[in-house]
Amino acid sequence: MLEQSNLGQAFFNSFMIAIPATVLPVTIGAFAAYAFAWMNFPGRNYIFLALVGLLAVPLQLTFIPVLHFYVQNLHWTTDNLEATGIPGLPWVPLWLAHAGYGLPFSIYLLANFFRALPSDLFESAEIDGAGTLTVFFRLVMPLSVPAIASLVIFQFLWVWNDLLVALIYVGSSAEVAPMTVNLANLTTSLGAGSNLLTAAAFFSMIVPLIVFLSLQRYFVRGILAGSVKG
Amino acid sequence: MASVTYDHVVKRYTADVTVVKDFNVDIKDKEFMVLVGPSGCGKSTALRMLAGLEAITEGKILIGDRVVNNVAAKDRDIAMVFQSYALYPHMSVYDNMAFPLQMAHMKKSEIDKRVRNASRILGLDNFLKRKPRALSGGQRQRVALGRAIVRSPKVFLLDEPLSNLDAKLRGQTRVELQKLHRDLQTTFIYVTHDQVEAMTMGDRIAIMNAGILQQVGTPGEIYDHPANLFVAGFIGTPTMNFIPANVTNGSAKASGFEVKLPKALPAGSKGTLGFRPEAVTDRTTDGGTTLDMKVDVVERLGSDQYLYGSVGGDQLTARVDPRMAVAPGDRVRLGLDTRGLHFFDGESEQALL
Amino acid sequence: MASVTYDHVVKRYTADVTVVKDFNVDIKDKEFMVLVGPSGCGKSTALRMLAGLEAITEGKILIGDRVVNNVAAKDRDIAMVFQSYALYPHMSVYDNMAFPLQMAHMKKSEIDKRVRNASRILGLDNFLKRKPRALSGGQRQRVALGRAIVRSPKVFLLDEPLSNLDAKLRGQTRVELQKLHRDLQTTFIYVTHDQVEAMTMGDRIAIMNAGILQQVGTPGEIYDHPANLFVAGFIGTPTMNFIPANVTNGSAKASGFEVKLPKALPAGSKGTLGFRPEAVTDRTTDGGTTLDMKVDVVERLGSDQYLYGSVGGDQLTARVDPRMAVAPGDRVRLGLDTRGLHFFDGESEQALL
Amino acid sequence: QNAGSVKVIAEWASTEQANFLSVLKPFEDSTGIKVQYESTRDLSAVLRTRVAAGNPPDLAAAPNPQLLTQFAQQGKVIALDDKIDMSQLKQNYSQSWIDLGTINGKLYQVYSWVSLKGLIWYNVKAFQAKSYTVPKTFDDMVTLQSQIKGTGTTPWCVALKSGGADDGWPGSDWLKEIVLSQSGPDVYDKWVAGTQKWSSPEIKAAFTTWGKVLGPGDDSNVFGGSKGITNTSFKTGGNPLFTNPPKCYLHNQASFITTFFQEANPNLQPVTDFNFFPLPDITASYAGAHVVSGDAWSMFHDSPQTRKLLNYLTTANAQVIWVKKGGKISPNKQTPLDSYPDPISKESAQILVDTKIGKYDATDLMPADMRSAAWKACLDFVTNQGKLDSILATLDQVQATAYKSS
Amino acid sequence: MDFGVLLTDLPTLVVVILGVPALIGAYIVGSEFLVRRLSDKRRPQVRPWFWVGPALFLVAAYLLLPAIGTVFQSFENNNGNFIGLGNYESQFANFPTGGAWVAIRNNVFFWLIFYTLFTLAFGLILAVLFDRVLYENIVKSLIFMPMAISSVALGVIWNFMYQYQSPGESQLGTMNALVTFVLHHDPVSWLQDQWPTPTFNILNNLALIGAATWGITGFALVILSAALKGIPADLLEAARVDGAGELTIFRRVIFPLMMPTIVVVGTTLVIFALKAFDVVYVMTAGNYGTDVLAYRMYNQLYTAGNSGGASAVAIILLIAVVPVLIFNLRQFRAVEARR
Ligand SMILES: Nc1ncnc2c1ncn2[C@@H]1O[C@H](COP(=O)(O)OP(=O)(O)OP(=O)(O)O)[C@@H](O)[C@H]1O
Ligand SMILES: Nc1ncnc2c1ncn2[C@@H]1O[C@H](COP(=O)(O)OP(=O)(O)OP(=O)(O)O)[C@@H](O)[C@H]1O
Ligand SMILES: [Mg+2]
Ligand SMILES: [Mg+2]
Repeated sequence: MLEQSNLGQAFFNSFMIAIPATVLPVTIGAFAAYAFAWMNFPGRNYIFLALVGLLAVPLQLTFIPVLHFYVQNLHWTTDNLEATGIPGLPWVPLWLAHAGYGLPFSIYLLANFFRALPSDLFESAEIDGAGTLTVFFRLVMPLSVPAIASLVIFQFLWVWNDLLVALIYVGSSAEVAPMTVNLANLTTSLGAGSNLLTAAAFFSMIVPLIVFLSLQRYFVRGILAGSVKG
Repeated sequence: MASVTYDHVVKRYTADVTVVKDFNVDIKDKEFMVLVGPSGCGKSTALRMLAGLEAITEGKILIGDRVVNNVAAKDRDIAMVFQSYALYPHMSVYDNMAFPLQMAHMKKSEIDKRVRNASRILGLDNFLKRKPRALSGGQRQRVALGRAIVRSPKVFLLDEPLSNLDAKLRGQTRVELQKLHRDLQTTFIYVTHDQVEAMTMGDRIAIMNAGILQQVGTPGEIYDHPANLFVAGFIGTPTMNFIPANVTNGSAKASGFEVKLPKALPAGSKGTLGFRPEAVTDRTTDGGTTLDMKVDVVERLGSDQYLYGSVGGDQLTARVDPRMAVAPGDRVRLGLDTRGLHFFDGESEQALL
Repeated sequence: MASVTYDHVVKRYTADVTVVKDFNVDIKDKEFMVLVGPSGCGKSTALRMLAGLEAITEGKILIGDRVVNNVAAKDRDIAMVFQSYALYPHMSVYDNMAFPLQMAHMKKSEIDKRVRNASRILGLDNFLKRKPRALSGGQRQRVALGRAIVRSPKVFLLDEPLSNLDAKLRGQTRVELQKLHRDLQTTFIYVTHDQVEAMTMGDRIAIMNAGILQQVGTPGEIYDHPANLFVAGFIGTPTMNFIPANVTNGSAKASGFEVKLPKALPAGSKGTLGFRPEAVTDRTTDGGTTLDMKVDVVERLGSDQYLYGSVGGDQLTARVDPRMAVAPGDRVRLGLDTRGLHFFDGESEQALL
Repeated sequence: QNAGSVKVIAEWASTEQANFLSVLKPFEDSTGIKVQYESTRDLSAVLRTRVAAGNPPDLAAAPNPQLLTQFAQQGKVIALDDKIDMSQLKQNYSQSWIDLGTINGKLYQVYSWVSLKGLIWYNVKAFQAKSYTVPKTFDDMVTLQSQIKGTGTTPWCVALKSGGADDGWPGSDWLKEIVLSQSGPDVYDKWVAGTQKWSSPEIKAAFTTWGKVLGPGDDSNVFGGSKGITNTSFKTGGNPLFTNPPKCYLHNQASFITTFFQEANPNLQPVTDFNFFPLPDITASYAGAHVVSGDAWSMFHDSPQTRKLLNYLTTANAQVIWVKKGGKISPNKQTPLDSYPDPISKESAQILVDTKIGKYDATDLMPADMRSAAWKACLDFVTNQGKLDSILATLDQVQATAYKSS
Repeated sequence: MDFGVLLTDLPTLVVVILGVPALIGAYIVGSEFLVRRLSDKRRPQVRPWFWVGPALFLVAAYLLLPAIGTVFQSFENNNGNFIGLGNYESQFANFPTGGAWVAIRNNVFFWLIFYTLFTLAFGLILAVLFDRVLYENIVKSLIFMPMAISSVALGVIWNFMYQYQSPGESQLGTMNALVTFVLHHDPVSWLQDQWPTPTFNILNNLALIGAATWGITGFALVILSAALKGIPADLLEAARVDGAGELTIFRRVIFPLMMPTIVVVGTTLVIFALKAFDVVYVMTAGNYGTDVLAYRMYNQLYTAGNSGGASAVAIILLIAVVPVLIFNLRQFRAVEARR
């Protein structure tokens, strides 16, 4: 029963899906959020608002056009990607999809925090000769650690718990399907062993909790204290 | 060449808030220029425009021969001490000071040398590993200063860098800054509220009021020949005595005394007679002008004694020997040294004398 | 009754960082106490403990007769000007100042009266609707001060409230604060780095160094009778001249001169002779002590002229008439006024004279 | 081994998945064709998306043929007439099963496993203790009801909850049985096709007949009343049969329910502890009418391997493998009755074979909108039978639009 | 259990964990390198587009284009023929119980108001309270826990909470145990009872919202508490010295300073409320007057295969978001003016 449930494979698949699908929207979102918060470009506010608005698009509506494009134009089916033999490749469509779906919130949240950093710091860094990259990596990122930590937690959790998106973009075959798909299958069947279900549910819950607990220490107080007077 | 030129510079925040008005100064290469003026007059704004942190509404600013209006701050090669410090809160004191040097891709050993040198000068050796939040106000200010002085930029901008330091440390640091200026041969622009700093540190002093430049000159010129009533009143503590007076054949007549003017002024001029407290002393000379003062307040300062009182209908301040015995209510006879006499036009407030 | 008592107060941040050590002061009701000391010596920490913002590691603090160690900050009825201003960024200047009054449930009309009065005194009338972000450094500091002076608390704590103001405004504000003290009859504790403020404003001055109280006394006592070498060196600008000397039958012998001591000291004592720059002048008196100085640096301050140079092997500073003509390299003969002579023990650094 | 592969999607997971895989095993072994089986709970979402994107599986089995019928109408699935062995099919299946899969004269769906609806379960020992007898006619059953009620217990257990999207379907089972048995196959077919109005006397009569079972005052014949009905999961709905004393004596549910009986009370034995009788005939002329349901197969992608597999799945050899594991009935005439593992499944298979009027589950054939509205109507009816007319009016409205949009 | 794969495939995982960030890093470093070759004036004009580029591309591909497609589809029937407002007409048919009306009512009144307010209020209160407790991390983890549970499991748990047994039976559901034991009231059929009236059934909707709130409070808590910790301590100190009590400090200092973040969380919650799906899907399937837009859309799309109707519902949902966006724009300008 356990053998056939492929729990170990699914567990691994979940990581293969969740980690890049968290890293992508958080980093790409951070870049964009920084630009929205601290750079000037035409239409900035309206583009930003459009992003927030897109947060409301029901994902189900996007599946068909996106999958259609994957299959018809890119020939990105799980089969084709697996056939290349490159490990990890079958998940690329899913990573990108999760990135696309996660970005609006990612940008919205981070831009809000980035905007709250005192402008004096940016000025002083500029005077010190820091370029955009340095300011981003050495000031913005470390000073926004609480926001980034919370975003990582949420994005990871959403991806980790996601069933539908994974089902659509990679399907439910054991080689690629994550825990959730596995779990959902366990629950449908009439009279599945409920202890197996409990064990699997525990597994799927414990990982986000570990992520949460281990990132908690980044929720530091007064990260900006002592920086500016007035 | 790192001269700095403000050419008809204007800064407006909103249509009706103009904080710098038609500002023109030439600061020479290697000059130590002190910028003073009342709180809110636009000093910081002037520096920030030069640093590239604030858009210039009108006019242009040149560093050397180059118009920098559109040059990014980081490309202007300027070091600045922010009035608000703006320390990097997540970096240690050491890293705060090392940061600009790392930006310049300096060698690690050189960075270390410079940071340690600066922290020694500023008395921060024991705090190098601390984060800014665990420092006292004065220590933070020193870090902000340290972050600038480790560098060797084209221009140094210092916005009240010593305001939160005690007198002794301030004295030492002042000397160190002068030494730095001598060693680096860089242009310094230095904002301060401290009269002693202004008088002792600057090659020249620029005085602003309400966004308008009032006078630029050497400390001596400014002190001895203030261009107008504002400058005269702003420089010097206690402030200069101002007495309304009329000019009648070669002398000025105030309500309580009359004094011969060293230079002829058109008779009938109305205006303000000005002389500094140290021109009124307990040393009377024969034939000199004497004043009979009714003393209201006596202020003993240790090294000096100031008497505040009235002569005729006018209030004035005198500086006398600290050991002279006076009490409020006394009448004393004081001598006025006419070498330090000023006269300001009643209308334009410009100095006539 | 709002006396303030520090009773063996200790503040430790971590086991090895003790920033206030066994601090004992009695501040009387209605007293104006000035607290001075070098940057980082623990002044702000002492105030913050009194305000209830920092836990007291050991000892106790009393306001009146009440131990306040465990009283919440808001119940201590204290007004405080923070060194870092701590303005509410989302409130206008007006609201910043009105806030503490609203907390006291004061009537709207009374709040308005007080805020307008304070803003008039501080020259903030034109900025009442602005947010702190759009103010200059000095203006922000004035808002911070205004937020305290609108109130009538038991105790005022002011942590360098005037450091970012120009001399003139500082002078005016000083006077206003003194008036406030007279009118409200409240206890004031005032931290400053400005010697003039320290000397003129306080009923008494407390001097701290490295977390330890050095001396408490009236300005006159402190200036004329410093308890130890640190106090002597800390108070007064330029700083007191310190010359290593040995005592031999009634006089002290330095490398370049000998001076008769006004009081007998045990012969053979080794220590430091101290006298202030203003005790060394260009006025020599017959029979008085004269010094032959080789001038290194001449500092003209407008009202004064300081000469830095050497007598024998020792460096010292003299204050002479600003119109005396001297140039670096000159040798001048100066008189030493022995009335202001100090002698400090070589070991304990305590004043013997 | 390069015999190719077939991609199959269905809803079976876990135990059912294992059973299905064991059906495939001999096929894979003998042909060398690899079957890639994907199982998913959200079958309609996955299938619709994949089909729309042009990436469908080769074969899919769906529990509601209506989804597949839509695909057929849109030309997304392949007609099977020239793809599979029709003679074998006709030999194995009665014409009614073949007709079920025929749309516009072409065969699009075939069935491999089915189940029989409308079985009334009872506690054998409790029945004996009270000396109740199995009713032969509907009127007998109504008599039995009042007899049980007379002893102060409720005769029925009814449970309509299904954990989300499908709440209410067990109620529709009642309706379908009653409509078929009361008004006959023609009305039933028109009803499925959307040409029989819900407010017509026949359908309304079915509701009122069901209402007689539920009892006056909406629900007095049922344990827990209407709140109990809507709050109890169909999975546990029969359990009060086996309490001591029993809280109810009768429970209507399809053949799979035995699994849940035994899960809750592992000691229960079929026949000795529990047994069933088919819902008694209502109108004599329609005696022997039964509602069936099952998983229909459709082909999305034609290949020799796919054809082979589909052929295999329609054989008794294939179907008997799962039948032996229990819980499924084979529609195949060739499947020997003694392959059924227990007397109860054997009996239900026997009934299926004997069925004179066999009709496929009506709501599963209706458009999805209609189906959900019907399920919902069952819930509403149970909650307040007095509102029957307005419930039927709403259903008529849905009927008017639902058939158009699909 | 085949946890062996964890070991054999681990190198792939490592490569991915390192490779993906490296790739993204290379992009931004590379683009900055390119930007630096531009003239002083062009640089600030071009640079932002490099920074927002990848994000805009992905969002356009995965959300914007499909959304635009949805707009078109909402005017078409299933065969792709233009039918004007037909789909909207059927969604808006038969007020107040037909079409999408029940879903609209539930989303716009019940969900939007109660879900958003409850979650914000709990999140804010808990963030402020927990900020002062000793074992902050532990209590926060407890509140966070429900977030880690999948929606299916959440449904199972709350179905159990709301379980109903007939009056007189022992109540297995927590809520009904409370109701009968503490309040001596008959058990309530939480999810089915259309109380007070079937046209204004607030009770079962609130029961669903309660479950959803339980599941999402951790979200608000985490973000709000991150913002709370960013408030400069000296402002709170100043307020204390000014004589403000903790409540006043919260109202006058903490709350306004957190406002931008509250708006972010609030906006997100409003959007979540409009998109509410999981709980309804798992617990009532929109029965008993608990339908919501997203569930209706799902049904139309997958169960009924009516993509035009589904698109129309989605567009209704998107339009409902517009007022929130306008509010954001205002807030945005206010913050901009402040810094
Ligand atoms: N959180 C902390 N941890 C460790 N040391 C601290 C911390 N905060 C302050 N200190 C140290 O305590 C000492 C006293 O600080 P305090 O702010 O009281 O100085 P101060 O006398 O007010 O100085 P200044 O005049 O510069 O404001 C300083 O040396 C400072 O570095
Ligand atoms: N964002 C702004 N909007 C409007 N007015 C502003 C803004 N920022 C500053 N000001 C005003 O500009 C004037 C000049 O400010 P600036 O900071 O240059 O003064 P300053 O000379 O440095 O004063 P201080 O000595 O007090 O630091 C002040 O009156 C200030 O109120
Ligand atoms: Mg300034
Ligand atoms: Mg301090």
